[in-house]
Amino acid sequence: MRLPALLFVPAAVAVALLVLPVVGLLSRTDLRRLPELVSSPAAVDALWLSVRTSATATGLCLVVGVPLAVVLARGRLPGLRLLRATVLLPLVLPPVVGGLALLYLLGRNGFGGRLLEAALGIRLPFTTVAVVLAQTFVAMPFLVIGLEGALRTAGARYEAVAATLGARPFVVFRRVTVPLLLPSIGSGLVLTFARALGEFGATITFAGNFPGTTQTLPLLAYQLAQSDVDSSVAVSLLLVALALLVITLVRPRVIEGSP
Amino acid sequence: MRLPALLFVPAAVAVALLVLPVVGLLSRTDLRRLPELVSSPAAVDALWLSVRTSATATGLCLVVGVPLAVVLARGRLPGLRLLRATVLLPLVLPPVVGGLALLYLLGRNGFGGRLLEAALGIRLPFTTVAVVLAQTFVAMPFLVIGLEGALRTAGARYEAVAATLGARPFVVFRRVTVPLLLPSIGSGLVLTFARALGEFGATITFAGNFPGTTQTLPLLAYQLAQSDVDSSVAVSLLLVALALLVITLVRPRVIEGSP
Amino acid sequence: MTGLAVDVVARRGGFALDVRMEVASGEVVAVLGRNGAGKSTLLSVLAGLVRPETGHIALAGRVLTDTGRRVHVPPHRRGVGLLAQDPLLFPHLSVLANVAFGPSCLGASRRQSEDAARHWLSEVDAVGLAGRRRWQLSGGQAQRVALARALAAEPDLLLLDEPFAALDVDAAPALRAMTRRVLRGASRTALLVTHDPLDALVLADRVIVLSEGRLVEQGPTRSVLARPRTRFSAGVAGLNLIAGTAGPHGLATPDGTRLAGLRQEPVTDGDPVVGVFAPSAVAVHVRRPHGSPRNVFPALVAGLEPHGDVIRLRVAATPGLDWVEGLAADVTPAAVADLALEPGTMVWLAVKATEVAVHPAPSRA
Amino acid sequence: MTGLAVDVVARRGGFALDVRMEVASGEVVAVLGRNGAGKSTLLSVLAGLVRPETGHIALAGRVLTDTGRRVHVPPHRRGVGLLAQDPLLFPHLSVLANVAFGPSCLGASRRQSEDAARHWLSEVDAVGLAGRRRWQLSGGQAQRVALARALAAEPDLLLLDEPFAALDVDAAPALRAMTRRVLRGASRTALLVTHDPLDALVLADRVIVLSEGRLVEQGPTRSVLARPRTRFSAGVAGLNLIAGTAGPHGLATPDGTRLAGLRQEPVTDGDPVVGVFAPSAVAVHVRRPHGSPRNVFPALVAGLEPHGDVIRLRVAATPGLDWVEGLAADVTPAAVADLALEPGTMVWLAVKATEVAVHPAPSRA
Amino acid sequence: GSSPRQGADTVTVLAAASLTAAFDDMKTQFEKSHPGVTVKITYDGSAVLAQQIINGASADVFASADQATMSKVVAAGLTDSVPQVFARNRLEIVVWPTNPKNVVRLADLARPGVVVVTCAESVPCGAAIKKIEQSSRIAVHPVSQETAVTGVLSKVETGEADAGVVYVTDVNSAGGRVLGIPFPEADMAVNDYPIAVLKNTRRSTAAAQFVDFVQGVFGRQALDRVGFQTP
Ligand SMILES: Nc1ncnc2c1ncn2[C@@H]1O[C@H](COP(=O)(O)OP(=O)(O)OP(=O)(O)O)[C@@H](O)[C@H]1O
Ligand SMILES: Nc1ncnc2c1ncn2[C@@H]1O[C@H](COP(=O)(O)OP(=O)(O)OP(=O)(O)O)[C@@H](O)[C@H]1O
Ligand SMILES: [Mg+2]
Ligand SMILES: [Mg+2]
Repeated sequence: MRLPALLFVPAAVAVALLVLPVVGLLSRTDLRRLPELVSSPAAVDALWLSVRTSATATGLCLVVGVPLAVVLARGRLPGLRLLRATVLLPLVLPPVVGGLALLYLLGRNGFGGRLLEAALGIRLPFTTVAVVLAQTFVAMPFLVIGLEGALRTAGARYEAVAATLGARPFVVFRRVTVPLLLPSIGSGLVLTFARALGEFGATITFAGNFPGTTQTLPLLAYQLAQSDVDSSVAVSLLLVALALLVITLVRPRVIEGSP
Repeated sequence: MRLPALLFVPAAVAVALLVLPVVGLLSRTDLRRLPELVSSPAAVDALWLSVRTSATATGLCLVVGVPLAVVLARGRLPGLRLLRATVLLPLVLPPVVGGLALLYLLGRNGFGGRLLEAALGIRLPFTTVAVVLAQTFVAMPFLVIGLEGALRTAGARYEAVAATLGARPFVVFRRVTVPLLLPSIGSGLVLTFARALGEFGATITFAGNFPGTTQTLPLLAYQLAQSDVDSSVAVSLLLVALALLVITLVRPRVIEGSP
Repeated sequence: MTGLAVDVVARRGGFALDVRMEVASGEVVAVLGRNGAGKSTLLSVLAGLVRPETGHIALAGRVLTDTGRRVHVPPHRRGVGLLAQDPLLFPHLSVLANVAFGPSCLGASRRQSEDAARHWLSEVDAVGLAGRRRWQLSGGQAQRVALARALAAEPDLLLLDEPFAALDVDAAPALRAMTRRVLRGASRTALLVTHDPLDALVLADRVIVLSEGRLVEQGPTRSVLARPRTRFSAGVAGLNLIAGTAGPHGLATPDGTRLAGLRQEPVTDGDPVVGVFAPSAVAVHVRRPHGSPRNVFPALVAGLEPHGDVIRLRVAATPGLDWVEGLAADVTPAAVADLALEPGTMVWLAVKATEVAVHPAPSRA
Repeated sequence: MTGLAVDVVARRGGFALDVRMEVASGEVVAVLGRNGAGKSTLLSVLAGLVRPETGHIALAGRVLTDTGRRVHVPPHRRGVGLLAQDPLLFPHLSVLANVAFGPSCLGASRRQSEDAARHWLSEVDAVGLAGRRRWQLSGGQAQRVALARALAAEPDLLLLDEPFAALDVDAAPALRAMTRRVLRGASRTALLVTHDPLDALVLADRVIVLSEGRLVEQGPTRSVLARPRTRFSAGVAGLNLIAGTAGPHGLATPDGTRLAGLRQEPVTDGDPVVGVFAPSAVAVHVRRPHGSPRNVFPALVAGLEPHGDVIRLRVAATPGLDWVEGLAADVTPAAVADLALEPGTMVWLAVKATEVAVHPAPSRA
Repeated sequence: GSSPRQGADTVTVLAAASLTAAFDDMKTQFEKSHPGVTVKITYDGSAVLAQQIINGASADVFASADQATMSKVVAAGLTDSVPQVFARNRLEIVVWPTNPKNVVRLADLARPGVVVVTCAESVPCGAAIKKIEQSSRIAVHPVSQETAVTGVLSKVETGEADAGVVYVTDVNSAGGRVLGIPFPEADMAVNDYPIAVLKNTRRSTAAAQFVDFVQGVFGRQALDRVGFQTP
């Protein structure tokens, strides 16, 4: 397919808008100090914590988000339309308020928190689990909305064929719906992981900023910004590098499909 | 299509994860004070500013993002793979650092800023335009990535048919690519608008926080959170209501398509 | 009864399907009808993909659909296999895995299903394609694989929607023979949508004809094709058919023209009847003939097509004689040259009364 | 020359298309070949959708592709229209808008294009569908609309890939006649992929036969079908064909069997030749006959199909006589009953030497 | 679940962000003089930290940047000792190191052409400047009301703003990237930093020891070094 030449102008504007600021950032950063800033124990701890929590949150989103997307796209329940809107809640809630919401639910005085403490003796806020929950909460819509759209566009024709071949609904889901969805799941997971990795507001509110336990890379970057903008930027660049690494490693394999 | 019963369990968990915190939030809010909190002049100003800037940013994303997505999905340029990764930059950059990047580029001492000031006498930081730019920067990937995926899944078969019927590339784009993409554009715009509406870190860093000019609703919510958590939550709920309103108004019409 | 019993009304947009029929166990029924007559819709209803508005479907004693009792057995538990008009091979699976899909859903091991798949692929002469993906197949190759996939699932009731449409002249007879063997061998109940009378003759015990969503004709294949009651089935059989009401000499067309013919079954004057005659029984003249043939009427040549050793001529109506539209006459190539026949030529068609068989018409046509 | 000149090599995965051909302006060429022979690939290359590896395409004096000079005119500026095997109607447009798409791309006003669309829809007898969307159409209805859309774009070169495949018996002759009128009327150059010899006979001046990506036979339609040089075109024509080398009595098959026949053209002994004979010239016996026919060989009955008034019998090879595979013989229904012929029966086929026409074989077959 | 306390000898301290440099210093020294005890400090805005305490963050010591925030924690009944003021902070004008607009007094901030940023009223440094504006009758017109001191600093550092108003300690922690200019009106709004041991702490001894340490000689020195006044 030939692309209209006219398309390249706005596309170039878009690329400029996305890339130039990062160039600006790099131009003002002392790249020689970077390795030193980035290899501090705090940075390494935060990096490792970020990777673990974001990966867990992404996994959690996958496990519960894919079924939710299928239900939203294919289900015939009353109130589905309302449900569809609620998926967007974490998206529009400022992350800090999202964290507050989690705190109100699962905090010491929240009904969920009281229940958990009474039943299992567990307190979630300000733990690593809380970080994962906060990340899951803010990142889930990114997976669900994209998948739901893809499911709608794809239509249910292949699923119908599978059913006429004798496949139970779960077999259809596992052997037809999910494989056909793989490219969308791939790009959805990239968005989800990136969002979880960059998550700040909800985490600091719900999980606090405790080095080693809840201080993820963005929180560290924030804290460093109070005293040392350079190391803050350095840490952020580490985050960017990490995300790009994960994405280029994961993406091509998942997205490869029919031409 | 019948859905496997097993799917409803994780889907329900997902819904709980998304909805319960908001229930928690509502349960702790004094709903009687809500109208009063929400109708303060500051809240109304911030609301109006948020709507204007987010809508503008979304429009900007549409104008430059759709072409970019098409180029990424259909173009055959060298370095396309790298380009595809750069689209993700704003996603992984902590928003505060993204704001810093914009400041380094377009601020008084950035090369872009100096250029603008010398050529047009324009200064961007602390203006409403800066808010729009910050929102566009962080929200664009949400449109581009989803669209690119949709374009890949859809394939180029209809575009080839249009070409054999004599349609120029731009006509193909306007009359085939875009209309077929409408459902994805719809859901992409919803995500983009929501992200722009909730944008905080980049805005405060690049545009500052001045009532009426750059103080959007999330900034107000954050500022209020320092002193008066209740009004902060109230303002956030206003944000949520606004977003849900836009979404339920816009979404069904755009997404309606073939069954 | 142990076969298939159907009595349904289904709606798709403005289109309504209203069919009542029975198929004996092991019987193969050809479904004929114009484009848009509702053939694919009928199959979708039987497969459980479209829910009828009201009605009842039973297969081998099992109720599959009963809108009155709100029964709707889902597609995967119906034992009904469907080969749709569009092959719809799974794009994420190889050809082999596509065909193995059905057997593995029946609980076969991976190895067993792949063996079964290889068997069916060899039946459709496509073993060489086993490792390919959908987009690496030609149209006809995809069609064969889809046929193999439908057969491999071994359903109780097999629904085939134009299974041989995209196949080449070498493959079509072979696959037709294979399908016949499979259907006969397992004495499997099947419905076969087709536009080719050969499919019906070779494969089907019985033929049903749909028109505008209704069943307008049915009967044993040979008798429907030999004594069609609707213009459509006459067309499939390659015969001419004229509808009218019974009169003392034969039949009268709606515009009052009298057509002489021989009654084949007792009918009362005024009953709706059809007159059927072969294209070879029609003589073509460029001037009005005055001879023994009792039925002579004017027409315009619409088209000429080779038909075996003869040329089949199709005519259009002259004003006021609408029922002439679409009649066929077989003439020799020499006659075409002699008479200088070409589209637009005005001709006179003559048919002997003894060649026109008059049958009672079906209630709806 | 002002027509189409093609000399290309194109690759698709492991498949290679290697075709050199010329089509005169206004000529209609039927493209025949087995499933997977490369027919659709050839059309895609001509339409500019697949870039050939090397080669050259010129239409009406314009160079469309020249890999040597890196010329590749994009599809929309080729003036080449393609009706693909899959109708691919735009799902976001109504039927009318689908058909109006081409005219509006040519610069017609909205009103003009819709008028043109309505005209073409009426030509394919689908005006009633104008307001529908793709998913509200039956398979055959979609096929008609796609044909109308392709015709409405009025390309210089029209490529039709099995345009009449899904059509009912009423519609196919009418649309064939309409297509003929359009192609003849505008004297438009066209390539028509088909599996139906009738299409070739009615519409095409010339026939080309592809096999494994190569052009193996070409010539005027009637002579190719009357004197096929490949088994495939013999199959399309409904004739039997046996390949071998020329000998004094006729030809010798690869396994050494001698087959008596009459040379139609001068050939040298040892040259590759083909022997062609009609199924009606084959006599079938259950015991070895001792009579005048010089060519007698054993075979197994593979299938029986009605063919007009006779039954066409297809045979499988007995061990050691591979070339017998797939030969056809026409017998009367009475003979089938008398001889108790059914799949698996061992028979003797007898053909008189005077019935076997020996032609030089094409270089590749 | 895992808790931020990792060993039996960990004291978890929640401290206002402006205390970062001083408390980091103290942590090292305290751990040296109290072998076996680890101090973990989380820095953030006082309001955020108070919010966390009220919602169940398990911590031992809270050091706030203002009295109002501490009183919320007291009101929630979560303190174990009476909060004690251990440091004071005052505002300073902050400018680009070369001071291009030549700002020397508070009144210069009201000059047209000087781009000023301050804190929003809802954060302590903003409340303080508001108080000063009212009593000195000098009206500053900021282009942005930052929600954190860091916002003000980064805008001055990047040259986006000509001047800002922040705490002395913030100027010091920014090192040479900005220049601090003291002004007399700052006396009208001095900020008190209270510290308290929190309730439910299972290590009240170590916590109390840390609070004492902050108020002791070394603590005073450390606070003094970064610009705090000590009572
Ligand atoms: N969703 C729909 N909305 C409205 N009309 C529909 C819809 N789906 C199908 N139809 C109409 O229903 C009729 C029956 O369609 P169906 O596909 O069953 O025809 P068919 O007999 O299979 O024809 P063909 O031989 O062309 O495949 C057609 O006239 C079609 O236009
Ligand atoms: N992407 C691909 N990769 C590998 N092989 C391919 C690919 N596309 C097509 N082929 C093969 O190329 C050959 C030619 O395909 P083509 O579609 O041209 O056949 P065709 O003559 O149109 O057949 P049909 O009559 O079945 O439509 C086929 O054997 C097909 O399997
Ligand atoms: Mg159909
Ligand atoms: Mg093809």
